Amino acid sequence: MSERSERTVMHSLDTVKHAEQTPDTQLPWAELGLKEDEYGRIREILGRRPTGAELAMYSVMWSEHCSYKSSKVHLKQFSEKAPQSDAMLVGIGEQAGVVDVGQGYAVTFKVESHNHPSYVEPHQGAATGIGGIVRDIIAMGARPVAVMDPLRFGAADHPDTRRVLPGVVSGIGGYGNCLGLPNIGGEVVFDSCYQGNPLVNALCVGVMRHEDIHLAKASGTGNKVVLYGARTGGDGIGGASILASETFDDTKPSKRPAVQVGDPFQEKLLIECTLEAFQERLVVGIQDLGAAGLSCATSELASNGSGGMRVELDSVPLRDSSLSPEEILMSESQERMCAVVEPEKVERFLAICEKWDVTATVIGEVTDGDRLGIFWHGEQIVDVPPRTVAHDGPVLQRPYARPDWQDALQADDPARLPRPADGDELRAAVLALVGSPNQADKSWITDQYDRYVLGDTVLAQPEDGGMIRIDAETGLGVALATDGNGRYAKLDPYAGAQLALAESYRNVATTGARPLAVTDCLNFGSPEDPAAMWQFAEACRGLADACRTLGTPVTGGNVSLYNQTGDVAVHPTPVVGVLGVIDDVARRTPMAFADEGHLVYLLGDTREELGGSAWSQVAHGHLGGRPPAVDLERERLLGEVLVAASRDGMADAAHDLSDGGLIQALTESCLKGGRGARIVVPDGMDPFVFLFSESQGRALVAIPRSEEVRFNDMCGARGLPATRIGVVDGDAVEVQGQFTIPLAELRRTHERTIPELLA
Amino acid sequence: MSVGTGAGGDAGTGGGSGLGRIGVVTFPGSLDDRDAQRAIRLAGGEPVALWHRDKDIRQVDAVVLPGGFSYGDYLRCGAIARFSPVMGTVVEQARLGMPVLGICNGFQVLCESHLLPGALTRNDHLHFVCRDQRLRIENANTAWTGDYTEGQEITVPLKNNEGGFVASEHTLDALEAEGRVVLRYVGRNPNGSRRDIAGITNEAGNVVGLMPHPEHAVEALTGPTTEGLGFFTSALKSLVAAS
Amino acid sequence: MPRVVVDVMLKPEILDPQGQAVQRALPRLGFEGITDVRQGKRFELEVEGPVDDAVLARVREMAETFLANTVIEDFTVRAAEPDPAPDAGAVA
Amino acid sequence: MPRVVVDVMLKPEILDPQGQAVQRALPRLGFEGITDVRQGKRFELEVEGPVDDAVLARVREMAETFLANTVIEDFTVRAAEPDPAPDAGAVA
Ligand SMILES: Nc1ncnc2c1ncn2[C@@H]1O[C@H](COP(=O)(O)OP(=O)(O)O)[C@@H](O)[C@H]1O
Ligand SMILES: [Mg+2]
Repeated sequence: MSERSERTVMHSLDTVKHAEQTPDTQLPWAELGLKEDEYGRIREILGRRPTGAELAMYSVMWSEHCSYKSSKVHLKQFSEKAPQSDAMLVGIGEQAGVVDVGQGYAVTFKVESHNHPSYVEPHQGAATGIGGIVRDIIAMGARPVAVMDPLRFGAADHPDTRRVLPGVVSGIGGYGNCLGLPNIGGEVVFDSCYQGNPLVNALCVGVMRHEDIHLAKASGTGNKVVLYGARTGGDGIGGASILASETFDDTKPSKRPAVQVGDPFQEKLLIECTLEAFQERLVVGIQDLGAAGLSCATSELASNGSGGMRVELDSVPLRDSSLSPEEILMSESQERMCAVVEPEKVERFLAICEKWDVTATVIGEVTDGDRLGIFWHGEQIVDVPPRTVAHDGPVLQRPYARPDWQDALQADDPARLPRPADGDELRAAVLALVGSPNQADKSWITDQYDRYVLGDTVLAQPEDGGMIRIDAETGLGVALATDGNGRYAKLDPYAGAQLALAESYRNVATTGARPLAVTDCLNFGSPEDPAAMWQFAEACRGLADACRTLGTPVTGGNVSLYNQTGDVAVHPTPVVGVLGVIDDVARRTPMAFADEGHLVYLLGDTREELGGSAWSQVAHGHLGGRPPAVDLERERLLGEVLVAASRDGMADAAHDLSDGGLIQALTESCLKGGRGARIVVPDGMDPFVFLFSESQGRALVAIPRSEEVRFNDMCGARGLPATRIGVVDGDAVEVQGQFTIPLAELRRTHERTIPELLA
Repeated sequence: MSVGTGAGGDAGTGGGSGLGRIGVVTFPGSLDDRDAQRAIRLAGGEPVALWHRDKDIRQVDAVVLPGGFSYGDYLRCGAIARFSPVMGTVVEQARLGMPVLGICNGFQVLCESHLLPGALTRNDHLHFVCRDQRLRIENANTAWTGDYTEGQEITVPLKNNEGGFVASEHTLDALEAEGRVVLRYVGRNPNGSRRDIAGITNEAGNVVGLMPHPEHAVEALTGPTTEGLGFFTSALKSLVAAS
Repeated sequence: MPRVVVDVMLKPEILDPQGQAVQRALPRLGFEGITDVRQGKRFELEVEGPVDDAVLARVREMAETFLANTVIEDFTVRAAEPDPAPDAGAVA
Repeated sequence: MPRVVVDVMLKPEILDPQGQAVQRALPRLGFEGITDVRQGKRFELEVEGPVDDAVLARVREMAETFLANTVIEDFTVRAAEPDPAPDAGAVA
């Protein structure tokens, strides 16, 4: 409540006229998060002091969260270096990018963060994170078809993780399940660096026909602006600027902004009624209401359109009648959308809303001219060029510098760490690894998500990528994976971002889908800290370069800064989502080794690469050295082989190698299929390195004997190393000459960790 | 049980005969309505979309109340849906013998409507659970289970937050004695359901409610098995037999 | 505004997993001496006119047919006491 | 057994989707004149000894840290009135 009382109360309505007459009135620009020069610019743009309502709009739209002021200069590279791709239908800049997947279908997908709100109120914070990203996807004209949730928490055994994790998971599940969107993948990572600042990222993917793409723009003078969905309340007023732009400091609960509560039922109705309106071609332009609420929706719609806009703020249906116009403009009440509709179609649009019990109101119209005018009880309280609010926010060139500890960190090579010396010690190390919280089975979490709803889920967790069928006749489908490794990125943010892309790309290819496009969520510390800013700049550079090499453009994403507790930032954590397409989902390659006698092949090269590895963390709590080498050409080649093997029916199962190395992947594939494997360490290879190294560009595949020759020939012809390392067999994982672990023991170790920590 | 696992296009729309029109009700918040329609189609029937606000059920021969979160399941699961206009007709027709299947949320609606006894309560572990669940068919004589054999075990997805079946001891005893327990969980009881009950029927055997989702086990590509299809083929056969 | 309160609790013979979970958690948080916990729902209905017997009777009907599932739940209906100050005020 | 009741309601400024769903349904069921519905939780705690100020203080602490989420909820704590007969008996 303090938020409200701290707000400067305007005793009389601060109209545009009043602002002109009272140039010297002091406004609380600093409290609203604006810097002095920013306030100066607003005065310059308007040629007068802003009204309270205008100030509210500028402050929230010029916040870090909405304006990307610190990150813009770096994000540019994603467009500048973007590879030529015929698949891109809509690029960066819209709510979400749109990718052509063939047969007249287009797919839109995006990942977004809801980190800070999820620490304050895990359930609602995470729930509204799902709600927000789903609205982004609907606003492109697409039907949402699946969600994913890359998550990072503090130490698994920390008491606060017991508060945050179950809340986040129930929030994501509660909201996504109730919307009827299958959850097809994500991540769960524990690391004490995320203790006071969990990362809750959410991805949504939607499908539409090409002709249904909708954009957020208001054009056509006289067209009506319809606000529909939930009534507007005092939720998250100033949340966008205060909550997302400044370090959350839990020692001052009085600073806690109002938490938003999600209403997934309302959102489900919003989806259905929006899609019905699209189907009847009733919508000229559309925008979801997210951060910055109506300020954002009206200014962006108007700014992207051809004319201006006039809004009667009194028509906004309120949940709390005491809200001031400034508050209505800033409110972040969830489950609202804004559509631009031709006048003769308004009646039909409202009828569809009524059919779905959705409140809908005409709040304004598109005007000629180029001003956004907002009125309250007949008086004008906002008169701005919308572009200056929505797009011409400040751009900062924040100083950045490679931190002085980076060299020492990279010099601290894991080569010095003691290693398992014999078979028994290797065996113990394997059990410690697969039972460690990061490598353990995540079903306790993922069983709380509906992966079946909509009936088109072909692959879901724990598979390498989620896969959704989008056309039942032809079998056309898409696959998605999200990955990020903050430990690698801490050691080298440039390489770390590329490794995130490489892994995600590899995961998608492993399922048999051809990687097409990228979305990313960049979770970093304070941009005011030159070290964090350097990490951010390096990660952007790395990701943009890698996307160019792999031919997968970034279509959109999200930046989350200020992820830190006090002075301590989280590991730089670029999370990368890759979207792939598969012509016939019946050809997918699952991960399970389910067939006795199939040959196990290792694709790729194994070197001694343990910097940032899961083994170094589990066995020694160590983070140092250099991350595994990036070889994007190799990733591309591996991807081609995996896609070809799927298409030509050569591989019955495949699983990519990532953190935890070969033994982790082998364990997962064997447990999923309920079959053991006998493995031989290749000649001249150190067994420990063979099992635990995290060299990139590798995958395990299970090949029926009848396909061996063909498969080998293909790998040989393409120049991809393929080593036969064993056979699917029995009910134990046996590394010959080293150790044997019965599947039952492996399963127990792998599956009990998370329930024991959280139950 | 063998099923075409192909694309799930329109396998048999109508099939010509007047029989086999199975309505699927959409309440606001229904989620698995399209999946139920697909299952009916794959079973050779004609799915007919029914709308919660309409009293008219378009001369269907049977009705499925699908899974989901009708009205957000905010008060209690199924509590608000029960009062919708369509349910007035469904209750009336069910009492006259029309086959009605309530899946998950639909089961909850049937209990709230008093077409079936008992109630469904919060899972005992307090979490939503989505998993492939092993079940035993206990009664293969209902309108929806005729294609199974008694004692047959099947695996279909289960996904819910409030799936624990409760009723008074007296009611439970009566359900057992009258053979009205249609399905039981095998292996771990996923939600604390009394006597491992996963599904029940009314006295006449035309109304069946179950928590698991047979409509998500009709295609090998998207379900754990195709062992759920039998519910829909059973209904279609029972319609033919009754005509 | 005049208000009516409806309390809905699971019948004593029905297992209450939420209440039990709370009870089990309490000792871990250092709260001893709680021998049982039941968790139910509380509805506050704001009514137009004064809360007279007719209003209470109608709310009782509402509770019986809708707010409670009397197969598993009991309920009570009463006029609200004049607003008690909440124990935890606006902490924010 | 002596009991303490903790009522937990969403703060007035917080959206209450559950209460709203109930309120919207009422007119359809033929109940008019209810202008607002809020839905919250009611906990009944059975305590070992008599309900004195010390017990109430401890329950208040429990509510503050555990039973209520004070970011979005308010609560009240009080000794239970002597058992009221429920309005609806065992109908089942
Ligand atoms: N929060 C989550 N939500 C949904 N699925 C998850 C989540 N966390 C992990 N998973 C799934 O569990 C499986 C294993 O995760 P992970 O080991 O991170 O995969 P990989 O190493 O292949 O990226 C994947 O299918 C992943 O999508
Ligand atoms: Mg993988």
